[in-house]
Amino acid sequence: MKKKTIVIGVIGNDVHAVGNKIMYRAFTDAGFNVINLGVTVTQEEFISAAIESNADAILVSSLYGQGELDCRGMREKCEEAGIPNILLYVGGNIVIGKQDFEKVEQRYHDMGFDRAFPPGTDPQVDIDCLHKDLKMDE
Amino acid sequence: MKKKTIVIGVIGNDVHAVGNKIMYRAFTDAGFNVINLGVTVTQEEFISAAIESNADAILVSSLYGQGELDCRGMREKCEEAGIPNILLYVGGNIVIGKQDFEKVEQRYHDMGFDRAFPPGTDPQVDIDCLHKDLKMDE
Amino acid sequence: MEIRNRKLSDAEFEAERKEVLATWHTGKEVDLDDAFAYQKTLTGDLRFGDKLLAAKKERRTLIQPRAGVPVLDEHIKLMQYLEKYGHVDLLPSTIDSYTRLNSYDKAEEGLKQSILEGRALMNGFPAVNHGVYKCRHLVESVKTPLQVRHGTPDARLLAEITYAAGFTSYEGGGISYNLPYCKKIPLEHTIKTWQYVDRLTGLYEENGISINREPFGPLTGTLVPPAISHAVAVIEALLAAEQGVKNITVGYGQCGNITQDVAAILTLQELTEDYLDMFGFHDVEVTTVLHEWMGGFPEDEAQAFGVISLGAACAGLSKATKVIVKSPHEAVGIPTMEANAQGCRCTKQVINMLYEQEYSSKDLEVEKYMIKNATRAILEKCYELGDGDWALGACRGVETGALDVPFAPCAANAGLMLPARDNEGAVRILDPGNLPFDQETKDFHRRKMEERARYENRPVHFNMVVDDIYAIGRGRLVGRPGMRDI
Amino acid sequence: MEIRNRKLSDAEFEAERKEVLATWHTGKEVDLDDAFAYQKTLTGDLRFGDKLLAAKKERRTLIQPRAGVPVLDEHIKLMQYLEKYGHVDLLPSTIDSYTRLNSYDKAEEGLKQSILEGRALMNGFPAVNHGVYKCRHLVESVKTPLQVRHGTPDARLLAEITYAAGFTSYEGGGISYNLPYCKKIPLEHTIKTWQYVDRLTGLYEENGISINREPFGPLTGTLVPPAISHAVAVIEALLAAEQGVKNITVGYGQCGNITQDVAAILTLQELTEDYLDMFGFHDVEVTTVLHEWMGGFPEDEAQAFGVISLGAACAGLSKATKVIVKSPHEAVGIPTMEANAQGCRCTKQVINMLYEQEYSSKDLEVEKYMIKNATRAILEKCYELGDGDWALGACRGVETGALDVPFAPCAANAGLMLPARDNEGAVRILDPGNLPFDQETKDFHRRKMEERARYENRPVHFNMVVDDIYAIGRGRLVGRPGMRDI
Ligand code: B12
Ligand code: B12
Repeated sequence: MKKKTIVIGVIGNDVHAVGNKIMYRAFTDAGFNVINLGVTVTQEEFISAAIESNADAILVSSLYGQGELDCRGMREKCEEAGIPNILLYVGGNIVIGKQDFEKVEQRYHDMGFDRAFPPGTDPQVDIDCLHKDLKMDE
Repeated sequence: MKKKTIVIGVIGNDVHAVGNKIMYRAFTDAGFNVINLGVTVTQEEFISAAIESNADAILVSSLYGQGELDCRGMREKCEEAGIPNILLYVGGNIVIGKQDFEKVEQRYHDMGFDRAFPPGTDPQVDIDCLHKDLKMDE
Repeated sequence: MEIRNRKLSDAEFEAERKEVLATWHTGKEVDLDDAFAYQKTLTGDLRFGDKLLAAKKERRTLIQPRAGVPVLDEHIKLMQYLEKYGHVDLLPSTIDSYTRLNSYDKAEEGLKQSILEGRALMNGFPAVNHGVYKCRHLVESVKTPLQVRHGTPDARLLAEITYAAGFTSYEGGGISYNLPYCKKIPLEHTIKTWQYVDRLTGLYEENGISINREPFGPLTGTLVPPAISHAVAVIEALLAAEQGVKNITVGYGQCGNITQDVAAILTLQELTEDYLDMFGFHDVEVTTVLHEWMGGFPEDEAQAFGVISLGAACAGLSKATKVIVKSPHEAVGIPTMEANAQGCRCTKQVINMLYEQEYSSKDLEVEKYMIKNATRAILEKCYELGDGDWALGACRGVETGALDVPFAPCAANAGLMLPARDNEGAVRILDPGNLPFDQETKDFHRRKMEERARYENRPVHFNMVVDDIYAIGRGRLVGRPGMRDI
Repeated sequence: MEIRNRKLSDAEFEAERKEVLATWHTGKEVDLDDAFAYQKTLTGDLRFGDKLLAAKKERRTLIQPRAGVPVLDEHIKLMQYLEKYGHVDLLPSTIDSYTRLNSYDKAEEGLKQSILEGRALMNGFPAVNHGVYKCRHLVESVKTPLQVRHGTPDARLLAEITYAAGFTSYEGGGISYNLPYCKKIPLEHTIKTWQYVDRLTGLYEENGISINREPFGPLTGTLVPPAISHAVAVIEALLAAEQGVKNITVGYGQCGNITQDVAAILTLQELTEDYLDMFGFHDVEVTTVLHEWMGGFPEDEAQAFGVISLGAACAGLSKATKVIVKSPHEAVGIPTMEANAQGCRCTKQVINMLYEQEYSSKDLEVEKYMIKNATRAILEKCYELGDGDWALGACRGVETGALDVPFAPCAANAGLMLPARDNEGAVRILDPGNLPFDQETKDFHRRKMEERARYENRPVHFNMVVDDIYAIGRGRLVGRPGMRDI
């Protein structure tokens, strides 16, 4: 099976680097081809990296709480850039404060994200979801 | 002014002695004539002590949670014993668990207690109430 | 009553047993052979004592809450919740206060009322009223060993029933469940009823079934200096061993000064082992328990978590074999199962984070020395007063105030000594009363109290005691003059 | 860019100042004479530095939360709530992440959106956008001194505005607000902008107004060995002093091993004073701050309280001058004001209960010695690399990995060294990279790691690091192989 390619990074003015470094390792260990853009990544940088690498998915991290502002319009930008159906995940501490996660998830779905993950999600969970969504085990 | 007499003690099978010892000291220091029955006091013991000493008030402590069971019928017993109007206070941890105190207070009022006090009430508060209810400052 | 520390003969025990089992109708459900057979089905991690010994070996601290509600199904729910969400290692069943004073009829009524009103009206689980079979149902509903936790001067029937039901540990003792827990019962009497409990435990032991016994360490939970609770623990361990008990957990309630608390747990283990050895009990296994702060708690839950954590830290740093956990509801009332589990998780986090760490304070040796000296002084005096008999000695010790528990409600207790904190927050003796201390010990305590008095610019006085009683509830350790909340 | 550690001349400063004030329209609101006059109305306990010095004298630990919301009225409400229900001694105003990267236009938009949607969409208080007068309104709404807490590589305008508004303390520094807080900004650049902030502080100082400065101690908050954060703290203190700063608080983030944490606070105070003295700054007042655990937290609030309490305990035992408080919401999101105040009350309870207590571990001296040795090694190497210039030395040190911050996002950081916990949970160096340690230090760390490897029966390896990063969030200190939650 061909290696799947994913783009990861931390969006906006967010500098939380630890989770990103660990995700890079976990996904690499799990057999993905990982393009890691590190921290403070713009929507545009995510999208160009995905196009350049012909990626199967973009995994956006947002830890610092301003993710909602930073992620608005990302799906539309993907459409404009010609990758309308690319798999879009978001995870971390993606809103300000302790909120009911179902509502948070809904907000991100409405923004066009395929999945949103609650704080502290174990990389294994992300990997399982990728396997499912990218039909890797079929 | 004549010294007011109060009866204090811990009702039922309750052995919490520390608050009782401190109350004895606080009320004595505050100028009351205090009859201290100590712990594990029955309703009957409270009432006979009050009659014997011609007391102005009975202060029932209950800490261990079973106060509701132990205090039922106390006002009626006072009536039967011929001290129907004696001032009846109850304080301590007078119900099982953390409950809305307004409801707890109501339950004790319904049982005929003039006042019920929430956990950890400072003796100064009790003293102030006694002054008011026994019209000591008039 | 003539009390002596000697093993009950089979005949004595049998005679007494008949009476005991007749005191409430569920006594009929106890059959010893059936009980032994049932207990033998419980092995390994289902046995309290085994789990403790394994933990001791690994220098791990197990956690155990207090918890008990009247209605059986609710109690089972509570136990299962604590297993699942409290991550507890050991389970309790805290007995209600009517049962504790053998008012089984009142307990029956309370149980009925609780079912009727759909809310708990009693402060614990009336195991005697439930009887052997219902208690077995409880035992079978959990995967964690259960201990009876109570405060019962005469706990003979309760022991018969719960042992037969598969409980593998039993708290209490003739002194520690008298002085803090009743008003007028003579000490001879409770020591005697507890000889029965210990003999029963010994009988199980002789039949290959080890049941853990735990003297109640904290006593009144209020400024009890370690030497006093240690002396009680050692005597109760000796009395239990005499009746054939082989697995004993001695306890201590956190006082608040870390060095003193760590020293207390370390010396408690040492002293108990020393004395057991000295009196020929070479095969008794000793473990320790630290109780998180047993005095008045702060009402605020966040502050309560702070107190809980410091208690957990002392347990973790001293490598106590287990820690009895408090909940953030402590000041207000019996905790909900959620609050109870919160106390457990907070404790577990702290214990885990300190598992790898040791406390090696330079002052530890001084503190240990002082505790050992003072404990030995009390023990020796009691032994002497008892003409070489620990049971008699305990009675005479208490009577004369050689063994004196502060703030105890019991008339038997002399109540002559007064404790208070020193300037570092350690619990010292403000007034020794009749405690049989040597000059060195007396001077030490006096010096410590004077240090505080100088600092606070007030005389050594009972006011310090009152302030100290309120202090932790108001957000600090030492009750300084004029203190406000937090 | 040529960076040198020398005091900015008035002319340089003036020229730069014009540019700075022009970067956002609220810059116009700053008038230095008016600012001095305003600051002079704030005296005694309204001044951050004075309150710290008083606490240091009494060996008391002050408590301070992090907190900031975008909308002014909400922010004032938050501050007043923390005063009243958090019993805080010092107030923060945590700045949002757009302002931190000087995106004032984005901050304006976020502020607007937050008002529109009636909920905070930014993670802090955009002080620049609010401007001088609105910030003065904030200052006047509370009785507690305020500090700007942020993470801003170029914090010049923010300083101008908040100083003029009556803030009396300012967090950050050219290294500590670069490496953990940005990706591509060169270190020379941030050191330069922070020289400006320090010069501004010095100017206030010369006009009789003392503003406290606090280098950010915890850096990435993730397994940072004390020697590394200490080296940064000392260099930033020296750079600040050069510009005329006179009141400095150096910081450290709790690592989890009590002995190491206490040793870290003690040596931080000593080393900073030593170096300031050595370089001729005899009149700079140094205080310390311990940050409660800065890495990944457990999601469960009860467990979080345990972590918070242990942090508070280290602050209390080491007599740090202040402690920065975490909340039980830490793992999930910015705390509500209620959760924030809970963290404060829990912390205060622990701090108070330890006020009277000292930590005098026998291992403390070893730990202090190792920290001091390692810190000095890094400092000496930087000084040498900078040919006797601390600013240049810091840049070259970071470039070569002589000063290397683990897990830092910044490209300037070498990222060659790897930290991990030893078998007692202290943070050690697993791979020193280019850290300029002598053989003794290297051997010490290596030995410690091998001890752990033996115990865990696995090689010294990056897996340990990953396990350690997760450990506290999962209920323990050391990341053992195969660990489960709690
Ligand atoms: C360490 C830390 C810092 C360090 C970061 C150092 C660095 N450069 O990396 C420092 C101290 C510098 C810092 C700064 C700030 N922080 Co911070 N920080 C943390 C903390 C304590 C731990 C983060 C961490 O490293 N965790 C360990 C790693 C392994 O886990 P992780 O990051 O969660 O990532 C894992 C999972 O979430 C998941 N995951 C992550 N992304 C994605 C994406 C996808 C698609 C999927 C499937 C999974 C996934 O997999 C990762 C690996 O297991 C968290 C709180 C917490 N979690 O306990 C706060 C936290 C993230 N920080 C926060 C804030 C607000 C800030 C600041 C604004 C300062 C402030 N107000 O206090 C600044 C922001 C600066 C900026 N511009 O970004 C908030 C965010 C609030 C919110 N969302 O409501 C948090 C939650 C703390 C809080 N409760 O207030 N922080
Ligand atoms: C110390 C203590 C003990 C000691 C008591 C030693 C002794 N003999 O005195 C020991 C360890 C033996 C003990 C035993 C038990 N305890 Co207890 N104990 C406490 C504790 C921690 C402190 C009590 C105390 O001394 N406070 C200090 C004194 C100064 O304050 P105070 O007693 O509250 O009294 C003051 C005020 O309340 C007020 N006040 C008191 N009475 C009155 C009356 C009036 C009219 C007024 C106006 C004011 C007033 O003035 C007093 C002086 O300031 C409390 C919890 C807490 N408060 O933190 C639990 C607590 C009272 N105990 C409790 C329980 C359940 C028990 C046990 C059943 C064991 C168990 N299940 O864990 C047994 C009961 C034994 C029995 N038969 O009574 C519960 C009661 C639960 C409830 N009401 O829902 C509490 C609240 C703990 C809890 N949250 O579970 N306990």
